Amino acid sequence: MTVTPLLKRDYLVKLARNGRRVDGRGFEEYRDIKVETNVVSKAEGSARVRIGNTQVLAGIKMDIGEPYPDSPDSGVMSTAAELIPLASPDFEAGPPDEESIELARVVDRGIRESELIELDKLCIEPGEKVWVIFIDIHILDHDGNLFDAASLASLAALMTTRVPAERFELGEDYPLPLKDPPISCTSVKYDKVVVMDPSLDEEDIAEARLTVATDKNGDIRAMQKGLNGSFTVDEIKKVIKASIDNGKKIREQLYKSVGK
Amino acid sequence: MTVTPLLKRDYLVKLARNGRRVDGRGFEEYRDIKVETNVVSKAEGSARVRIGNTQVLAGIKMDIGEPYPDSPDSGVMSTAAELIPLASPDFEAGPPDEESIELARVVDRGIRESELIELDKLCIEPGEKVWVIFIDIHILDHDGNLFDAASLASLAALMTTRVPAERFELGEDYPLPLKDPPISCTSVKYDKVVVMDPSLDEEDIAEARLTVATDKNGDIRAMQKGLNGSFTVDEIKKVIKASIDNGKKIREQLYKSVGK
Amino acid sequence: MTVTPLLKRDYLVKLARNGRRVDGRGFEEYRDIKVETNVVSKAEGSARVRIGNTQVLAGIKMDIGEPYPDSPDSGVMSTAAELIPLASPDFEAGPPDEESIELARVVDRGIRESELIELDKLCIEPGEKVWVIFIDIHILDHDGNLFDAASLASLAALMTTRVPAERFELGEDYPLPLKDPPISCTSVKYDKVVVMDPSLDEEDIAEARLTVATDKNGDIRAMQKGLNGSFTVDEIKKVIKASIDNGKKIREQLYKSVGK
Amino acid sequence: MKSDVKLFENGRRLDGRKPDELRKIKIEVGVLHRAEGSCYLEWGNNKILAAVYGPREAIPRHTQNPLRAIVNARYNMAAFSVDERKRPGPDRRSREISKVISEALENVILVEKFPRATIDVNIEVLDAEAGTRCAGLTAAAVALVDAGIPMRDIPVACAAGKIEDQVVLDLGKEEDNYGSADLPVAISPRTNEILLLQMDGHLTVEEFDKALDLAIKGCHIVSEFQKKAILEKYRHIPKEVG
Amino acid sequence: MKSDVKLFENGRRLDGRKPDELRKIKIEVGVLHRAEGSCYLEWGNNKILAAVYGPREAIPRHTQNPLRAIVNARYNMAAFSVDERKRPGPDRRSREISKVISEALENVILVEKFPRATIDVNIEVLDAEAGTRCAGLTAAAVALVDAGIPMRDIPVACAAGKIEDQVVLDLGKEEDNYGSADLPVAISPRTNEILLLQMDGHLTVEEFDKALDLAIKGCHIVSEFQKKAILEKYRHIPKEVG
Amino acid sequence: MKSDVKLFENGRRLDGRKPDELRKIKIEVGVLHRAEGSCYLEWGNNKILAAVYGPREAIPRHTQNPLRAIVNARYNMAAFSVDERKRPGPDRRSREISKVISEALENVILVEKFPRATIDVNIEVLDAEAGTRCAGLTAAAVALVDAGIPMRDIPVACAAGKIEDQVVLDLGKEEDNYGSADLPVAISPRTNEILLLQMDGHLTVEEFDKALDLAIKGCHIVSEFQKKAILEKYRHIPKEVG
Repeated sequence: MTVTPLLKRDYLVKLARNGRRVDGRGFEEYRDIKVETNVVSKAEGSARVRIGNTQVLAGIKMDIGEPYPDSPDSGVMSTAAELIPLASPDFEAGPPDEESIELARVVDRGIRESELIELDKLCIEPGEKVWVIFIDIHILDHDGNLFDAASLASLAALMTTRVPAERFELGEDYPLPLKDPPISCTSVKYDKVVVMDPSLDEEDIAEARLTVATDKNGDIRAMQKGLNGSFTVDEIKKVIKASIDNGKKIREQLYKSVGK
Repeated sequence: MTVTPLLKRDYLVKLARNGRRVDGRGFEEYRDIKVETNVVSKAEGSARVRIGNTQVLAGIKMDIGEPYPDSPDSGVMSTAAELIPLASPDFEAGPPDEESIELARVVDRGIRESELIELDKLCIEPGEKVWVIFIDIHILDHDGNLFDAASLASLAALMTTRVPAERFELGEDYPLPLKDPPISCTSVKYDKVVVMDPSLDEEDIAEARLTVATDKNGDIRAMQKGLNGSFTVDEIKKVIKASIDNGKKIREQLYKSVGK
Repeated sequence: MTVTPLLKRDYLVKLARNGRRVDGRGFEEYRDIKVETNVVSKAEGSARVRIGNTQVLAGIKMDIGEPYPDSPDSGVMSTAAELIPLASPDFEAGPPDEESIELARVVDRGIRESELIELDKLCIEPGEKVWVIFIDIHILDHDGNLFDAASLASLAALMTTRVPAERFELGEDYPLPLKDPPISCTSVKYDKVVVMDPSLDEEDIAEARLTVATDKNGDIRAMQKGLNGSFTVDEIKKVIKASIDNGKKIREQLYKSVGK
Repeated sequence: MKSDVKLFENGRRLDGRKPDELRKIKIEVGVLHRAEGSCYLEWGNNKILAAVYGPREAIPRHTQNPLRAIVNARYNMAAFSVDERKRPGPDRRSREISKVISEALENVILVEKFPRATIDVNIEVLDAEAGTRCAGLTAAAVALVDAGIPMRDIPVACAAGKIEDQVVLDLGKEEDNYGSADLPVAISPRTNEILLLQMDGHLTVEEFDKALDLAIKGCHIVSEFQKKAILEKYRHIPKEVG
Repeated sequence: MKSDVKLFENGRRLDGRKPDELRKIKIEVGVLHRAEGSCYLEWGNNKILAAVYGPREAIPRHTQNPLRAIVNARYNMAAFSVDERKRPGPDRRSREISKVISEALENVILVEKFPRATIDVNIEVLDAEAGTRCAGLTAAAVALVDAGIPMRDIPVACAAGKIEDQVVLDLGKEEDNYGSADLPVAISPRTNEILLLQMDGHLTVEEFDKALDLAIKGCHIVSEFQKKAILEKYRHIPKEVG
Repeated sequence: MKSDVKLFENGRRLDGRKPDELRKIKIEVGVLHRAEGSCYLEWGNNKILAAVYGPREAIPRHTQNPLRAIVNARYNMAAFSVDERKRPGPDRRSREISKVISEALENVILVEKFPRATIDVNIEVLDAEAGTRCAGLTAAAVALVDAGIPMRDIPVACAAGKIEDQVVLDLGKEEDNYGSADLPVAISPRTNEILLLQMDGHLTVEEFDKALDLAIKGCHIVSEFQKKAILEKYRHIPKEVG
């Protein structure tokens, strides 16, 4: 770590001890969120999400393929994230690194484990042909909190996806069958303070990270702790509560954006 | 750039201003071209081409495979070029780099876009089985102008290729169905002079490169400009004219070499 | 080479000139060998072999797949070895390097060329379905002579493998059909001395290596010379003789370990 | 390259354009927060985002040129930008396009001002529909201006082509699939020097001359869009600053 | 995540365990000759081998941190450790697990003592049956002690989960496949600080609280196995030495 | 390794050769312009091109040996050199062959004269038909002489094998496919020291002794071809120079 991050750290910590964040937000307050859908004509569904200056584009493509042997009646989903060098001076071209793998897997599990997509309705011929859903996450501008932006963009893209049945001569296109979406909220901890929706400056000095995905009932559907710092049990419980609260607001905005 | 190339550049530029090239050729004059065919027994067709000291070997292998979904009645072709370390102290082992990819793609487009191979005659069972043609280009000795040598070797190899029908129990072997071949001619520009068939010394100081493939009617079938220099419109027109002229001579020699 | 290996070399050479090895063994004497079988529950067969401090684990997995086109009635086998960083401070994670490729190929040939596995009995539907055998060699602790340890672990694992017919609804499980196993013995040469079963210290200074696989009749089934030193014809003949002698003892121990 | 599709009728093309008419173009400058320069461009249904980082030290060191900066353009198609999903990562086509765009940009950038440096130009194709290499280079040039990279000129690209024996400007999707030639061209608009030129298909020499002329005219039209977008951005700045 | 399998009956689980009962655990220390520290661990049917090398100079140099050591855990599954053969080499799952284990271990190792160094922790899963990441981290911690790496505490991991509305400790194979939530947790047992936490499935907040509490209790039980195994090894040393 | 093919009849092999007879060999020296040394070799239907570059500085630096040169032989098969097209690039077989050839050549090259250097030996198999590793090593040795690399001796390779209980020299294609043992050997012809030796198949100790003896005899015959080709080249030089 060079001198600049250390100075940045001192400054942010000093602010935090006075109960403040560098951009004036409360500890549990999100930056402005914008969700635009149907932004890519070639995709079956797409959405661009902005959280503050962070921008993520998710696109959904569908194809017909074989089911997995252990679930012959279910559609297949696959999630990929690219930390393309467009989005940050620190991202390099090349195969996915640990960071983008963790990002894709956390988004993937958030969708998969919550059974958001009704994969059992995406079977065409049992054991032979099922719908395959590709979720591709393109980071456009990285100013912190990629987990939530990527997750939200994926949800909005899925919620506006139409199954391209016509292209494959399988009748009319129809909306992708979905259940209720789990909303991911991410917090980071530095110097004993826990803040939600970290900006890049805050991520740079973060010691520990916690992402909590909750559903409309306030139940927990996925969690992921990251970084080499630790959380106390109380901190985790507090983060869960704040994630449920923010999750509700974000869910409302998401529904509005996709016209539901 | 070290000193030697700068000295070389000064020398070649001085010659050029006096209307001369280092090996005494005229600006639009090719080095000696030699074409040998059937040089590899295991290949369905093969040719070794020498342009001056440059040597390229192209070999054709054929197999049976599936057609592309969007052209179920057509055979498939694929072109690969390897800048193997045998041919130059500057080539390294490893996956294809930008240079060999551009080389393979320019040769491939010259063949594909001119519709040289009558791919529609290479269908065995529509949508199921078609002939697959692999063009593999092996650079053996690199003394400049790989584009033309690789293209010419590929043409000569294709023109002597016999479809191995017997091996697949599909009747007797027969010549690959071909139309008229387009001939590639490459020029480079340095210090306002444009020369054809650049030697390696000339390529080392070249600012811009232009490859033009023309057919027997003198029509243009493919072009590729390379390097970070520029051409004027007039220079391009002049290069096209010279490419048509040289293309005619090379075409005659090619026909003779393959016994037509 | 740094100073330490040179000192080590001097010391080992001095010992050798007095007819001795650093651990007190005779030139043709093996370290203690231990063979444990059925050490992994998920594998169809498995064995852990120790030669002195060297430890290798081999596991066998079986699946159903397609035969090779040129042997439609035969099962398929495939051998892979990983020099995982667990086993030595000098092994690095990553794709197999030259050393692990040579190791896997020598073990593979020892099994394949001796026709140990009766592949013709592993056909399910000619040209369509055959048993596929994966031999995976995991080096756990590297203290020299990986070739013999890997080969012996693979043999013991194969000899305790049961074909998982039940899992594929093809009747009851049964032992893998095998012929007599060839035993690999490895020698190295340094300073005109040839020693068998080299320890890591001896390998570090070895000039040449010779592996000889022999069968129960004392016939030779595979050989591999390695490293940049040379052998005389007489040395090779002597190594073969010693390999046959040691091979007999190791074969007996192997049979006992697998309960035959 | 052939079909029964009627690409040209009564002097109009499938989408109603005249032979020398461009598709609709929209350019926005400075659309990204992190990048030092950026541009969002829509050209017909193409949607392109370009971002510039640098000049900064080239790493690893052995890639440095002690006399000048390297221009490292990276053309990349999003997996969802095409009809059939594209596998992420560079393929042979995108690597070739990256190469010819890098070479064209290097021509106008004052690379000798930044020895040992790299100037990274990222071109992301978000939605693709014929002509992405021209659109990508055009967007990249604007992003370079936005990043303050010194250039001799603002390069610009446009294609001409041939459909049913008619030389036309700026091929659309169907025209690209069923037309008989495509000629993407990039120029330095001040001098009309050719920086990028590729041709696939079949053109007589006369047709080529006509197509090249048309492509250059198209470049000049696109160049005006570039300049307007750049001015637009900097017109607003005084308001904000002062 | 659903099936007709009856996972819980009469207060007992499929394998006869009570809700808060661990599978059988066996730990051996110092089982490898070359490694600087090593551990062999059986946990149910899981068989794990962990080996530590370092601290040693990180190579290549640009990976070095001038202020502290890097902890480089590598979780790897043997090809034969699972029902269907796994292709050798890291996949996305194993790379994610390697990352979260590295981060958890970094928390307790006194990394600031070894600037520019790397501490390599190799975790080989030889036989896999639910809970390998917890078993791997637990074995790695013991191998670190055996290698003499200075640590603030000996970290330890254990999972809780939910089967048929019942929160239970340490999911077995069937429970992992057909249960409704899995919560692997690693802690620093002296302080109960959470070093690793992941959750898949569906838990109410109350269930989560109960599961987290149970997992931490499990960690403390496993921690005792770790300490006993370490003491066992060093108890024998005096005999041998003196 | 077994079939109904009759490989040996009336003292003659399928292609009419006697048991101790080599296939036809043709060697040309200095056939490439760029390479520092080169050799074209035909051996039966095998066609091999070998080229040598170096000694030159080994890059990257960490591959350098401060005490001697590295010999880096690269055996490569052209995609079209075999019946079924081979995918370009090294496979496991070619990497193993590259290794054993590198080791054999390193034995005779005076590597200690060129610390920190690499000597690159490229072996391209253009047409393959049994025995390419022996042919490749033999061609590489001639290319090394042509490049002026100082060597203790000119190494040479030849195989013996067994077909239908008969030990024979230099297996041809059918013999390689259906014979029962193959024994490629490389020697230093001055001393008969064995530099490369591999064996696949089934030989009694007596058969092995006979086969090794035969292979060494074959090596000496091939060695004469090498020397003649080298002399041939240098015989012409005085004419050209003076």
